Amino acid sequence: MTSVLASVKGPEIDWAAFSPLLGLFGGALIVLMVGLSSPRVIRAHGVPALTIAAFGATIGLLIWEWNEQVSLIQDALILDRLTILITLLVCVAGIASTLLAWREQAAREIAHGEFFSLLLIAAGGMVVLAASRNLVTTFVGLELLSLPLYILCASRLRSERSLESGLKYLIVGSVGSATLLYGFAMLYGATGETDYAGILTQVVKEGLMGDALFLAAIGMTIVGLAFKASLAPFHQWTPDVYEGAPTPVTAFMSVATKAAALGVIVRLFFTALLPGVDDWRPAWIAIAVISILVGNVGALGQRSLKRMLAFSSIAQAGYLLVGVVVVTELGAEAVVLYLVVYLLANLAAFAVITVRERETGSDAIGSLRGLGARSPILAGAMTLAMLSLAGIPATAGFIGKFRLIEAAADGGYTWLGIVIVVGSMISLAYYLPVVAAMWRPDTEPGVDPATGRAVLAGGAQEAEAERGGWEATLVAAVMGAAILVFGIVPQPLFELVGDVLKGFGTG
Amino acid sequence: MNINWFLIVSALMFALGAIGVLVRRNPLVVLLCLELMLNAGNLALLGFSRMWGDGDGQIFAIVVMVVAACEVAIGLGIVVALYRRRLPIDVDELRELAG
Amino acid sequence: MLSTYAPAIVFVVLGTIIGIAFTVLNGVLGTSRPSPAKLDPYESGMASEIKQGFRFGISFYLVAMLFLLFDIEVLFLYPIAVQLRAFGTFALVETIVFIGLLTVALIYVWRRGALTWK
Amino acid sequence: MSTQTAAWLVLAMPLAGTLIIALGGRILTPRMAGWIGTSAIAAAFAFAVVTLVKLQGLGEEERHVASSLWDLANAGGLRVSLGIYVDPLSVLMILVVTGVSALIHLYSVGYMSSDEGYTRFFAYLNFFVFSMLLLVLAGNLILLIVGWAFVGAASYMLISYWYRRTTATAAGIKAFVINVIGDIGLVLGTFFIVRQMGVVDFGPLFEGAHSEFAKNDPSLVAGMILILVGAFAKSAQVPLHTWLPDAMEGPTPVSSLIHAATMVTAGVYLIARLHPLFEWAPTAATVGAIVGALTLLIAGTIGLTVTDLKRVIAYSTMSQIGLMIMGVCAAAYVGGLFHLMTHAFFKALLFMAAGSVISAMAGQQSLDRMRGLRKAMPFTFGCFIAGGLALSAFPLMSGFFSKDALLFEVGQRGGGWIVFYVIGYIGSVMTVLYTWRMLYRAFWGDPCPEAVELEGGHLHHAHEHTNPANGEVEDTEVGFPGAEHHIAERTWQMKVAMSALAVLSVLAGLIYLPFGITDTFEKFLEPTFADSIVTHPANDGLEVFGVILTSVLAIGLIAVAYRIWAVGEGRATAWQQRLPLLHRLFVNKWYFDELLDLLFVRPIAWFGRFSRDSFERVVIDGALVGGTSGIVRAGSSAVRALQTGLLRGYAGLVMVGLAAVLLYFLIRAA
Repeated sequence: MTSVLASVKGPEIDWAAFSPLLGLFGGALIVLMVGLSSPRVIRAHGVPALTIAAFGATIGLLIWEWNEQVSLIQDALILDRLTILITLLVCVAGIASTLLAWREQAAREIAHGEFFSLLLIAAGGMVVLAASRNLVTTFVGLELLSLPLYILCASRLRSERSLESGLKYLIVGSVGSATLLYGFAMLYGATGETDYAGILTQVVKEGLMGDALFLAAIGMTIVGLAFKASLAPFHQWTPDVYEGAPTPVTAFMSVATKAAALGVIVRLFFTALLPGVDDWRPAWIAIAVISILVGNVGALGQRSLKRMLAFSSIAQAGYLLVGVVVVTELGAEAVVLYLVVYLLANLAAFAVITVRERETGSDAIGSLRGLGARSPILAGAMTLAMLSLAGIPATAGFIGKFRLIEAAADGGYTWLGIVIVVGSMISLAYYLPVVAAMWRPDTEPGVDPATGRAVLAGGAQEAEAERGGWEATLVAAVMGAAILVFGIVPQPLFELVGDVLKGFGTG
Repeated sequence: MNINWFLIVSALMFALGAIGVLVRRNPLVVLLCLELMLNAGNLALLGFSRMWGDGDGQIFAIVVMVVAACEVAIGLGIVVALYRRRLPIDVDELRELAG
Repeated sequence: MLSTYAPAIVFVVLGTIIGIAFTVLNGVLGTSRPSPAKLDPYESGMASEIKQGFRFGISFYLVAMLFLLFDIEVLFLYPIAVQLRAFGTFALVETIVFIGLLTVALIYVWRRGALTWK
Repeated sequence: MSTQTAAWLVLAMPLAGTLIIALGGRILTPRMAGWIGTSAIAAAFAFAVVTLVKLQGLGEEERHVASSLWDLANAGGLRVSLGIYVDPLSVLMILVVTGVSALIHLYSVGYMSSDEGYTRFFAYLNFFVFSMLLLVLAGNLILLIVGWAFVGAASYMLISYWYRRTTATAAGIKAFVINVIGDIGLVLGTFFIVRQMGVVDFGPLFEGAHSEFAKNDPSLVAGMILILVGAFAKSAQVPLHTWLPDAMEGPTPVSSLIHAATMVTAGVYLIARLHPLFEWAPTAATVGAIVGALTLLIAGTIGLTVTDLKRVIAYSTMSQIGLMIMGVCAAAYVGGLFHLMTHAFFKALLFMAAGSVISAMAGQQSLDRMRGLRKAMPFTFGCFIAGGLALSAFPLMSGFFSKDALLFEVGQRGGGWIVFYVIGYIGSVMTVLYTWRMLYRAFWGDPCPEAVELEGGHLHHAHEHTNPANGEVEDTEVGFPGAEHHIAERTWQMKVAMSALAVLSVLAGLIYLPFGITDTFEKFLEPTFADSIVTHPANDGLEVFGVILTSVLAIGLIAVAYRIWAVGEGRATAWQQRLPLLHRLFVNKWYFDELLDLLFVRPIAWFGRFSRDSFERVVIDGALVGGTSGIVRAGSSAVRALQTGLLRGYAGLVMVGLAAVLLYFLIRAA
């Protein structure tokens, strides 16, 4: 062993291709240090501005590397179109969440530096996860994204719900990590390789397709990844954690984690585990169908918007899986396309929730009452978000769903497309009441619609509205506009996700 | 020594850890049980590493150890925060979020 | 293969047996005449100031956690140490960067006041 | 101006109107908003006429013009553009839509003038017209779906327009959900077609259909049946019809425009538009004809039993659209579309007149309360009679010629289609009965208190505003109907709109008379249906028979209805007591009435009640839409019951899931 390694003078690293990751992690370090400075203004405004700068710089570096396909650090990571797209999604989600968190109580409670650098590290972890082509880096990426999120969930130190959500996420999430690790260990045991490419060759060469160890490994890997993507029946942490965590964190988690998890599922199952497709496909199909049903059915009758969106995200993850199980390029494209439209809709919705939560202290659906009259921008964005999540035509969500159904039918799984349609039909029953609530006026003026308590005077309410902040409104407006624009002119989206598997097997 | 022994012990550890998570109510003990589950994975990795005679599994195990330590540190941090808020240190009492 | 570990196994087994034996023998053979004074944490001197529900201070846990983290990070130096020659300068640079990162973390912890005992 | 430009301008007018009213909401006075909305639609109608003239100026072979602004998407070999398709069929539709809409806008200016949400109403109404025009002008299936979804949304907004009325919002949601079921059918159906054909534009689609698919190809049939589901939902056909009666919760002009004249006929338009595909999939066409015929019968029977004035007209609409769907599915395109047009005129008129009656009754809609309004509101009565005569196909009225043309074309096909021909006439029997039941009950007999008050020159106003559906007390602020009521006799805008439609209802038949006396309408539509592969063997005897049968049915049954509903039981009882001897003489007639009642009215009434109470409530509302006991609700509570918040419970479920997945893989391995 020594003799082989003696000739190696350190791994080759393409620094240019590596730069987006460095952008995120370097940004995290800088943000952490700047967070130590004493002037309050720098901590409260400089730190989030720097965070946005770091995300922005990463996006810039991505655009610079747009057409590259390079494998990094001896094929442990790869920069290809899929990585770039997932990173782009994560960075957009990061910028939006930073804007939402600008005035967040939680950021103040655990110090701005920590809050935002944890956000950046989690984003970095997602990129590592989506880019990894090695079991070790996959696991590292997974933990790099999970650990900061555990802390961020619990970051409202004075709120019992936040702490509860953090601990629940930590414990259930760690069970998932341990399961995944055990699966990886068995995968390594079955093949003797940690490289995706190596695993693939080994499985084909040794004919391990029906091997018990290999199949058990796939099973545990599926369970571990299903956790991170919040797929039923491994979903139960999701509603509790989404509800308890600070809203900007929930926004980031719901969008970016899903993107990274789906990214790694596509990469792992389209390469290393591809020979076992006949075995793992039914398992994923079962999980997808259960998720669509459980998510849509569970969301009915929820009072808390965040909880409702948590169940909705379970269902959406189920839809996304449909693009995976067909194992076609069209499927992968549909997954990424759907991730984009899901990001737009969810961020718009969470932006509105953030504002309302600051104004009324509640995320109940009732707290949206009368929003249409008071703030048409927010209400419009929320309406578009709900319609898009439900997949109504002329919104981006329709395009996404149409593409997924197309991929399902194209791959010979038309019935899964019909399951998506049925799920969407059920979902109308919980998306539409939200829309209806917003455009309905307050029952009695002067009464807080969420709590039923009388608000003091007009002045107090205005001061409260001030707390909502223009940043969140900006996020809502931009996302809402994007939903509409891409719903009417979807061509740029198709071009964005076209060739998603370009350079997929490089290295 | 046959690889199966490693696997049996590690599977037992994994199961013990899982049972511990299920039955124990003290979050500290639950964290311990999670460690047990992760270390079951480690044992399997090391066993396989020995079987294949390369170092990949060992490197993986070191990474996992660090991850495990981080998990525990975060868990302890949250438990301390709960303690400071005078909340019960019992996972069954954490039922504010449900439905 | 098992024979290599035979002395260790014998040692562990003997140790366990002897430990258990002495404890059991002590309970069986010795006389037991408890009195309130004997059951006090301190049999003599001043009454204990420490109340029963005592827990360690927060700072104790904090420092313990930090120690745990910094301690475990050092683990990453082992593989480098094993292959130091093979990687040459690269390993040196890697190590310096790694320790640099740890230092940044230490500075942060220190500046945030986590190391001051409260 | 070229044909395309004119057509684009037709589309642009209502969009501009919507934008101006919506964005200028604060600056515009409500009255200005009303007039802007009305003139936008009037301008659209003007451009529609220009389009017609320009199109007729082209050679017969070139009367289909496609025009596209830009590409919406170009992916996976599929090109979707923002394009329109102008041919006689779409021009007919834009003429009907803009013409009737303009009149209804005018009517609304008067009718809604006391409503607090006046401006919003016109923004919605303009948006609806835009969506409807987008639907009928769409040059490809994708744009058609967008228009289809837009009209659904507009309909939802307008049904729930009085959004503080609980019944109105519930009706809106119901309409939306059922329409979305239809939308999904349409999307999936399109999917089947496009997957095989690779094009969405109508021109290439129709040309390529016969080479891409075998006749009655299973995937084509499946696709067309799914598209039919879309048509059924939008056109309120069984079993997706239940939203339409509830949609009467919307303001009366909305019922008139959307739920009678235009939107609900979109299904008929869709089938006619896609006729090359339907003819190539005769199985799907037969399914469509069967459903249309069923709706014709079921809706007719229900129409005989409901007592809400607007709902009688709503069920009549369902039934008439059933007739049209049956017609176009049987390749009776010219007749079907002719009936679509005349129906738009007389049904819009009936709704407008009903709105006037409801105003006179201070918001009450129940026929039980109405009596003898004839003298109090002569103009409304006249319009009602004109609409009623047209609806019941009274000789020489527009409805007479259109229904006759439709059924004649169906009967001409011969063979099994004769069954549908017969069903069409059975439907006609019911049409006449329910129309005149409504007319006689509302306008004949001793005047009710409101009518007496109106005859005295004073419009009745209730002390307290209530929801006619459930009696809840309401105020007159935004979200509820306004304080004032307006009747046609006293509001010139309503009078003008209704007069225009009354004239059309009576005279519109002249453009297509039987026996080839005039064939303007047929000639006009010919370029669209020139590619039809269905042949209609000539059958002059049938045409004569049809004209006579229709006349006899209409006149005879109006008389029968008079006996049952106008000459009431009460009057007969009074005679019986005064003149016991004469009573004997009338006994036979009494038996006749009772026999009629027993043999004819009661079974139909029973079937109608069954259809309404059991079929709609239990099957449609209960199982599909899901009340408290629905399957979906039960699942929801189960999922939420699992969500205990107990961390160890979650871990437990995870272990169960893990065990299940592992077990599966180990079984695969073994």
